[in-house]
Amino acid sequence: MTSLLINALRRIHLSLPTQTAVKCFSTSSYNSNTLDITKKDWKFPPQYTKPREVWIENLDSIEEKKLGLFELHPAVYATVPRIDIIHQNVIWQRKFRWVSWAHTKTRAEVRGGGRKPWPQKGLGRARHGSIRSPLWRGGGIAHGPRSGKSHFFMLPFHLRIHGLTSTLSAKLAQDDLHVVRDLNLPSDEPNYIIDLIEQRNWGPSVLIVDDTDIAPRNLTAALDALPHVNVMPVYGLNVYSMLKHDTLVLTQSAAERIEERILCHLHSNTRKQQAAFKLDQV
Amino acid sequence: MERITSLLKVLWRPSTNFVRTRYHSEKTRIIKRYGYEEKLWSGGLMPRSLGKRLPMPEYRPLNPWTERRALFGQNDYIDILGSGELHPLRTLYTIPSWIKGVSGNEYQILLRKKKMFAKTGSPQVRPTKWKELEKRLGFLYRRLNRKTKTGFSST
Amino acid sequence: MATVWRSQCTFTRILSGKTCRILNNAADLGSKLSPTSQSVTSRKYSNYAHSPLVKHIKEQYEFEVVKKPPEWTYVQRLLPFDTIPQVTPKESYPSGWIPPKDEAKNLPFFIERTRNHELPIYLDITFRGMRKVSAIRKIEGDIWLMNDEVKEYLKNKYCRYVETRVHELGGFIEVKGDFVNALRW
Amino acid sequence: MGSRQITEKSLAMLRSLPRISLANLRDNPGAKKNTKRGRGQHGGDKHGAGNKGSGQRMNYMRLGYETGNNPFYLRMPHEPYYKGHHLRRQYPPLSLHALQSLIDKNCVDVTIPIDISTLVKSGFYNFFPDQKHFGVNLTDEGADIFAAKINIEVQWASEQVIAAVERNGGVITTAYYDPHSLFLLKDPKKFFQSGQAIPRRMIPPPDAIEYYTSAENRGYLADPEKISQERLKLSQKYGYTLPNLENEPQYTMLCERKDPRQIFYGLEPGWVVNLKDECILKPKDKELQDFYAS
Repeated sequence: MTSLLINALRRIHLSLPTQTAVKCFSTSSYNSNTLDITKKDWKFPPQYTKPREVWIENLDSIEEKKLGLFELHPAVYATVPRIDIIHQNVIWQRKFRWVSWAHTKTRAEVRGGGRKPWPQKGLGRARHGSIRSPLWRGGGIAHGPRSGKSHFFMLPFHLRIHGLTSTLSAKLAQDDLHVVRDLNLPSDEPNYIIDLIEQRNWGPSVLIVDDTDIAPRNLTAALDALPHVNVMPVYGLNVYSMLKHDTLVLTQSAAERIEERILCHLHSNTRKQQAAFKLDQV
Repeated sequence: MERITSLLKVLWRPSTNFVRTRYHSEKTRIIKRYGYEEKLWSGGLMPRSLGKRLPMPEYRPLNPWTERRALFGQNDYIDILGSGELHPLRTLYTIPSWIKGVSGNEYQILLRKKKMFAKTGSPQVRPTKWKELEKRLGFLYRRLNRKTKTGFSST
Repeated sequence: MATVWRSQCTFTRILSGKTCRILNNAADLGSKLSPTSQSVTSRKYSNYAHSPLVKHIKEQYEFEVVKKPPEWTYVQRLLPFDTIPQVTPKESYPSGWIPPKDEAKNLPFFIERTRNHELPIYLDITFRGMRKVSAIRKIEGDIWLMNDEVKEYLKNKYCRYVETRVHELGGFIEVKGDFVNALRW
Repeated sequence: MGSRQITEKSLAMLRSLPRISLANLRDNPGAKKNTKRGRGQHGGDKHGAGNKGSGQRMNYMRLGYETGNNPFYLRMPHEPYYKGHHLRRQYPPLSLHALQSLIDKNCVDVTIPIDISTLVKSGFYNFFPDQKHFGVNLTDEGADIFAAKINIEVQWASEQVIAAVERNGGVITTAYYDPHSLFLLKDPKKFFQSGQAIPRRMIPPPDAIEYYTSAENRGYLADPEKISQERLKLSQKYGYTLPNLENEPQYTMLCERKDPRQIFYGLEPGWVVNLKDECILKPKDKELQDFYAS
């Protein structure tokens, strides 16, 4: 059964490159003189897996135009997509900032209750020592939540890098990662962005990542009215946001920057980052 | 003889024995506690209030795209994707410093809180809270010392 | 009265100069003390009371600022590597380190080197040495074929069956037993 | 693209699966184990502590405590074999084989003099000056295969190691650093960023002076004449021909030594290094110069 499924998947996959090839041919015949194909030479060239090629798209018209071809490093954009590691990363992102402020008062903190309500013996009533005992209505809570409970922990450094590369690879494999030349828009109308997303079938929510902190004015003005389309700098990128948004749009420089940062960490001595977390050393 | 039997057949009717049978479906509800109004509803699945609508909360779906939720998790990988000098913990501006990045049980967290608040005006400004903090710390100190399983105990 | 006066004297002395001296005791930090009152070259006084007071503190020492001096190469060699340096091909490696072969990339499976240019083959000892598991990590390509070959190789070498465990997504094979030296073929 | 390639296969499978999102993300099945709820007779109401008595109400005594008796582990008189071990200087080892592999992998540059900061920079060696670590002990493991001509400065070296380095035409020196200097050598970048002036190196403590002044150990305070005599003596003892240092092309590199008061090669005490503007501040004041020269 499993092998059948895998065979079927393989057949689907085999049929895919041909489609893209046809598409590629048609586009390159249209504007073959403007298409630029970048072959990159990396500081750490890919060893075994072939580099991934993506189209560089545009944002200055609603129709999609292919401006060029761009290579992405397989160590960052085509690693094994470990769903469990992505899951661990999301759990970490949720938990490490989570402080639970739920609070209950114990019998010692509820006001009053110092006096014995009635004598121990002779009344035929149950024995009680305090009107604030957990058995009483209006009494203290036993084993209740106490305020200021932290759920903090640090995920190991390389697991977090693996989470980023896994998510980027999954996004690229599922056709949810697009590379654009720049973020210049012709107008600051929100409808323009909505039409563009609709036309390109990018799914409603889009995360745009740029290399710089400052986004063009047209883009920010248009996105003010669209809560589900967001812009982030490269250093703000994270696994949770990538999964929350349907499509990830990187500028060319952002894609290069992510690649450079992660490759640098994969090929340098990270003893300091791997050391156990100490609160006074961060 | 034959005549008698035929006569008997004509005249004799078999006597019907009336046995009083009472089936469950024929039972009527015996009126007990006349004048008592039963508070529990036995008429259907859900309790219905007479004429009045039960208070039902208005359906208010959560907006998953408020600014806080849309940008949740931003800068969590700043030590990897940024210049490497800032730890993600340093970007959690909203969490009070005495609990930021701390992991431990209630006693450890409260001890740290007390240490950090002792130098401020907190003991003078909020004496009751301070007293309760110290009371709780004392209680936890005794309880942990008595109840923590040390590993030498069999259970 | 006299004692009070004496203690006051001491107090003012501490405030006026000695604190500065104590703080700047690590004279290496470029302490700013005037030559008339307090010499940087530390002189030891037998008694605290005998040490002189600090009168005037010099604000700034004269420094010669040299931009990009010839000594800057000595500073550069002290700074840490950005990334671990690549290995330049040499004619021999006396330490026994084997450089990765280029033709290995055309095989059906491939083991990537670690960042330190070593083979990712490890031995995991648990339960006080009772369980030994050797692991080959960073495998790309056909991991099942590699598993068969590893089993075959170890079976021929040790004349016994070895158990292996393949993690396909993680890209590693674990072999039960200590075979680290054998696996580095 | 082979069908059995791990990466390609998993990415191809993902293509036809629904989009990974926060809604459908989950861990490996069986990865998370919930804490057990108490079952059976007591249903967790006794919290696993048994019924009544010591199990519920007490912690057991510390190991070895005999309720007031003189405990067994204290009955015998103390024999302090390792008395004062926490005060002794320690030298975490690095073998010659490890050093050779670092040189082979370009982590250590042999064209410049090697000291402990070079070894730490290579990423393979680490030590902690606050834990009484006083530098590197170069051990003789791999002395036979060692084949690099280096100018190395270590804190402790045996005779075999000295012979192995000198056989290849190299130079070895043993030098003492006080813990404060070792902190600087361990992370020079952090020190330069702090904007402090480079301090002087302290002289060795009385019990180490003998080691560092003896020519057999190639101490940095030893007489150079005696050291060259000892070099010759060692070569005759181990039976190798000592290369003539003057004829070497790397003569200047091999002769480079630190001043006994100097911590970094080429940088004198009293200088302030500014990494941002890439400049060095050298003191001109007579008084400071006197201080740092002493």
